[in-house]
Amino acid sequence: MVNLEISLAGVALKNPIIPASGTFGYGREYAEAYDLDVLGSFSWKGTTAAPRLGNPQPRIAETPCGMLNAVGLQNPGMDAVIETEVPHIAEIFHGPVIANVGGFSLAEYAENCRKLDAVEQVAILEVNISCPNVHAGGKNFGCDPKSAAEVTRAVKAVTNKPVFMKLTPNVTDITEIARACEEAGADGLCLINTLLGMRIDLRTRRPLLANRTGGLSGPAVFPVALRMVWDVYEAVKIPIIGCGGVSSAEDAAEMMLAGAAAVEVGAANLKDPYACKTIIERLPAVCAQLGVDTISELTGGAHHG
Amino acid sequence: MVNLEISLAGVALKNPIIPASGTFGYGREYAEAYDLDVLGSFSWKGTTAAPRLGNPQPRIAETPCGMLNAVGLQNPGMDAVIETEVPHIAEIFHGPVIANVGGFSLAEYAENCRKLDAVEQVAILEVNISCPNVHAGGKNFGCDPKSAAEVTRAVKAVTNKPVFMKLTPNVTDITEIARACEEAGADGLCLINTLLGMRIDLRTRRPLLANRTGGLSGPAVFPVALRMVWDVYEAVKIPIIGCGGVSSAEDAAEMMLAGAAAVEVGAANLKDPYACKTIIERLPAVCAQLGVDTISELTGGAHHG
Amino acid sequence: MKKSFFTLEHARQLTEDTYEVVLSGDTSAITAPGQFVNIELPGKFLRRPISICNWTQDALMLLVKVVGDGTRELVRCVPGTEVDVLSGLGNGFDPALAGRHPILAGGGIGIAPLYGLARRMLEAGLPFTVALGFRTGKDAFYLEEFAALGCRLLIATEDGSLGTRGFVTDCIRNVPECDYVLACGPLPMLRAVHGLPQLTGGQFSFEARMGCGFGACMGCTVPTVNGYKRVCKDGPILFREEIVW
Amino acid sequence: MKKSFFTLEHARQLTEDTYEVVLSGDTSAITAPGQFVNIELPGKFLRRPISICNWTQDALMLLVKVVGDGTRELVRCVPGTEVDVLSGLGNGFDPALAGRHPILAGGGIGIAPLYGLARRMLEAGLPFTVALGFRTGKDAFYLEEFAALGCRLLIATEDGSLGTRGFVTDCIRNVPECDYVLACGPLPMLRAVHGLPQLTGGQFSFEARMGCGFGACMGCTVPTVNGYKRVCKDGPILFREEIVW
Ligand SMILES: Cc1cc2nc3c(=O)[nH]c(=O)nc-3n(C[C@H](O)[C@H](O)[C@H](O)COP(=O)(O)OP(=O)(O)OC[C@H]3O[C@@H](n4cnc5c(N)ncnc54)[C@H](O)[C@@H]3O)c2cc1C
Ligand SMILES: Cc1cc2nc3c(=O)[nH]c(=O)nc-3n(C[C@H](O)[C@H](O)[C@H](O)COP(=O)(O)OP(=O)(O)OC[C@H]3O[C@@H](n4cnc5c(N)ncnc54)[C@H](O)[C@@H]3O)c2cc1C
Ligand SMILES: Cc1cc2nc3c(=O)[nH]c(=O)nc-3n(C[C@H](O)[C@H](O)[C@H](O)COP(=O)(O)O)c2cc1C
Ligand SMILES: Cc1cc2nc3c(=O)[nH]c(=O)nc-3n(C[C@H](O)[C@H](O)[C@H](O)COP(=O)(O)O)c2cc1C
Ligand code: FES
Ligand code: FES
Repeated sequence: MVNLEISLAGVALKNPIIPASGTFGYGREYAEAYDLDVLGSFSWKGTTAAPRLGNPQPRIAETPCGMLNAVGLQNPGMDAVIETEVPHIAEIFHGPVIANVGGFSLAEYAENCRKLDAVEQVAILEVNISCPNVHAGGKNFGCDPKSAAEVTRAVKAVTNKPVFMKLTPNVTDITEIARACEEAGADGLCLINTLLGMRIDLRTRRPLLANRTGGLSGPAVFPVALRMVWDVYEAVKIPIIGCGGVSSAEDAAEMMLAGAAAVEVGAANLKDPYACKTIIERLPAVCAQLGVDTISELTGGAHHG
Repeated sequence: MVNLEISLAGVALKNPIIPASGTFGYGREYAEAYDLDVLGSFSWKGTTAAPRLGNPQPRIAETPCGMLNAVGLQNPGMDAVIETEVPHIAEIFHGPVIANVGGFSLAEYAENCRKLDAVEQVAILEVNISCPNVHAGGKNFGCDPKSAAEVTRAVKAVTNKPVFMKLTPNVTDITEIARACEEAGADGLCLINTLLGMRIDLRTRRPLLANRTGGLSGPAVFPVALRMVWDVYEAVKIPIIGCGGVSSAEDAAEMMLAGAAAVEVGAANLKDPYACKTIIERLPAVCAQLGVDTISELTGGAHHG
Repeated sequence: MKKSFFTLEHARQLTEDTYEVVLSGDTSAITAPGQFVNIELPGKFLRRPISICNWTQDALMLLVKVVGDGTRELVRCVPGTEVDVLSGLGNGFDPALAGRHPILAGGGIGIAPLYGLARRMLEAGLPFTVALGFRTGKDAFYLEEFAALGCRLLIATEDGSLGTRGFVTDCIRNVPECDYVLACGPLPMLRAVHGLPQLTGGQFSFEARMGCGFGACMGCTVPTVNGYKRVCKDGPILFREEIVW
Repeated sequence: MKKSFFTLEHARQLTEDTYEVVLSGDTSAITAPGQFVNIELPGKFLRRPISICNWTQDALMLLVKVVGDGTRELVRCVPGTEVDVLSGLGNGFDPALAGRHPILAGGGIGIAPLYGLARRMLEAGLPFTVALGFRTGKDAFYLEEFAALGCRLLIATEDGSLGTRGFVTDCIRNVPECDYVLACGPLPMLRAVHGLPQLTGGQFSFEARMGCGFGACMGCTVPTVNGYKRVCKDGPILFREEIVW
């Protein structure tokens, strides 16, 4: 028997597989397909203080081995989520939930996290300082170590829950941002969010996405994500949730060997709603092949060679 | 009849398709497959002052819709190239050649470019400040606007040939680097070089590449390259050679609509040695579909909508 | 929603770019005409959404217009090819709300879901007229299949080479007693139909670029009078009153 | 080098993980045993290099060991599948330089190119011995094919379940008059064979991860006594004297 349990900044998960924010809504649609209790956790859709309608259509484009999205953080707003979604989640998932939190100012991030501090099911706050699809006038908080640290501190000040900062890959040196978050008190990191990309429609000669650019995700980005997880693992001591292009149990194992304590699966869920379930079912066999009986041993395994 | 001719900083090319540096050697192997004179130009393998053996094996890994390489600028050195390869190129290709120039210091870049100034076949210098696979102690010149400008100035001072700076995508803001090169006198830009990535071998639990990381290229990176070409087109006035993931005539047209005056094709040549020839043959049909009879009209076409 | 493998039985060419594709497999997740399936194709990351034209207990019929690589590959599949399909997606038409003189209005490939809808309405004993629009007579397809239903069938082509010269809207105008529409087709057609003053209500089938097709990604949402709706889950059928252009 | 389509004729299972794959097509670019082909597989970006086991004017025979997705897909292809192949890559063995008592030494899947080599040497009237090594008797394949050539055939298995207990090197040692080797197999085997003091020369076939397979990318270069060489173009066969471990 392979032991799939892991611990993420003190939060015990029955296995390391977590559907990534924005690809799993608040769990409703997948609960129609399978019993969510097989999951280690899930990260809900990035939620902001006010409800957001998101960007105009089209928001989705296909790319080789991947996709672009420019959803633009469409969500019903934090109060509605706490009132309506949280009680519903209680019915469909009984493990610890990761709350992905969006924001446009330090104050908004702090206020969102403060509200979540009292929500029992939410075990981890995942603070998204990396969404490429919202225009807050200027760069992302995640593109600059100082801003990233400021958000971290603002959030840590208002919550007792572990805070994971979600980083963008669209930077020259992700380890610099990672270290800034660690020093500011982050309990963990999640990386990567999407790579900025675009497509042009040859017929109309216009950008395919109404928002012009979108976030690239899916298998295409896996080698980039893996490299960043490796680099950040060497740079910080706090746990990392590895994310980006994972679509099989083998990919998840590779991500853990690079340094991830847990693994988020995003775009793969959209192509195959059963992706996470299938990965979890295959994990014991992959661990056996790799000769480990406790999956957490994989974390960082490729660094000590 | 569609007119495929383009002009690149005053250099006339019979068509916009250029095999990318490092995927075409010095033309020898492809000349065995087809008549290179169908090409607009070709960019030879990144050449440094001293001969370089490159990195240890393995240097190549596969990724979803792409590949990683960590060749590490293996090349016979500038003098040997000028003595041996240039005369041979004269036999197999009669158009203007793009000389891709590597370097580890301002002095080396300048010296390499000075030597090439007298080489008649070389019409354009493509200065690679973006190779992710060489360790010059610290960051790439291409990761910092000041260093990028310094290299540009050093090179411009010693040559009368048009200088194109080849940029790395592994930066927070590529337009900043692009503008710095333009202000320092660059005649054009080439982007993108490869994205930094890695893979781990599950069996050995070690990085697959001996160099650990490698450069990601191929269709997977196309949306990232396209976005950067678009952004840089808005930021500068000098011509752009678009590069990254192009593998069809449609991709080339999309790259031109984003702002590229010419298009380099890299990894696609490795998968299909006839890739560039095939793309060139298909270009007239694609132009006809798009309703243009002069291909250069496509450049930046998606910006004016 | 059900994820299962279907076997391609045949792909039959109907016009220059349009094919009938028949797949066999478990259709138990399909509950209403106007729903769609989302099909995985080798080498494509995203699935391709295609309306259900008709279905039986163990077969699925689609009409596919080749517009790009994915649709081209689908119609080129040889019989026996296994295809991964998410079936029973979307809300579907509700014929029970279709009033007394409904017209089924389709344009181009948009006629696909109307065929299954017409068959279900016949079975339910509901009255209706069918109006189909094509660019030219050469682009028309499925006329015999619709004719064989025995319902009233009107046809319009833009060049007049078949039926009325003009658009589907012209057909509808020619049936003044018709007050309700069940429509599917290109956006300009939907919009024109939506604007017809004679209509008191209608159901309109929309398209959108989709990430998932089952409501999870918010990739396909459009504004409606009742807030944003997901074309894939809350649609693809929207009611006339709620549509925002 | 030639790029052309081959048609898969059959894939026959030989052991748990090893298959014989026969392709028909234009083999005119193949000039020597020990060359390889580079095969495109759907959904894989890089081609897969596979040694030419044997060839006729219009057919190509490969021995393929399934080690990952690409090789798995190749052996699963149904007869009639069209495969995009770059053929006639690499230098190949040169039997003319093989001395008076050459031995063809293969380990595991590395025996593949030796079969074609043996046939060419027979045709040329050159004398030789064949020594094949496998892990166990269960892993052995192509014994009958080699035996049918009528040449002297030695076999070693690590567990002694077939032939000599031990390695190919043990077979070679048992043939003291042998002074030259034509070898293909895993790296440790090549290295052990290379070190045998009885040998005065040899040709060794190497593997490397390849970007192109035709000499353009410098992905596969290895150091030799004569400078860096491309396994794909200057190899895969290297001479004993030039090899650097
Ligand atoms: C609910 C719904 C029902 C549909 N029913 C049918 C049908 O019955 N018959 C039919 O032929 N077509 C139908 N379509 C359109 C069909 O989905 C597209 O033509 C198809 O996805 C194009 O794929 P491609 O690879 O050939 O083209 P490409 O242009 O290469 O596709 C690239 C990407 O864009 C998406 N895309 C392109 N065009 C459309 C479009 N019009 N709508 C949504 N996504 C698009 C593709 O799904 C893919 O992700 C329907 C679309 C929707 C949303
Ligand atoms: C000159 C040469 C001749 C060969 N001849 C044969 C043969 O006759 N029969 C046979 O079964 N195998 C042969 N191989 C090995 C064969 O190429 C690999 O087993 C195969 O590429 C693995 O592909 P995969 O998708 O199954 O495995 P994966 O591990 O999924 O492949 C991933 C990537 O690694 C590369 N790769 C993996 N293993 C090797 C390897 N050992 N050598 C080179 N690249 C590798 C693949 O080409 C691909 O790019 C030869 C290799 C070379 C270089
Ligand atoms: C449609 C879509 C919506 C997303 N929305 C969010 C979001 O709201 N918040 C967030 O932090 N990340 C969001 N992401 C990013 C993913 O959580 C993940 O970081 C990224 O897609 C890379 O993983 P993948 O390659 O497995 O998809 C979204 C991704 C997709 C595809
Ligand atoms: C094997 C290989 C070697 C390369 N060597 C060089 C080089 O020497 N100099 C350089 O500027 N770029 C080099 N590149 C980068 C390519 O020129 C190109 O910028 C990149 O691969 C993106 O294009 P692609 O996706 O079409 O391959 C190399 C790429 C590959 C795949
Ligand atoms: S396509 Fe994902 S919600 Fe509709
Ligand atoms: S694989 Fe490209 S040079 Fe050998």
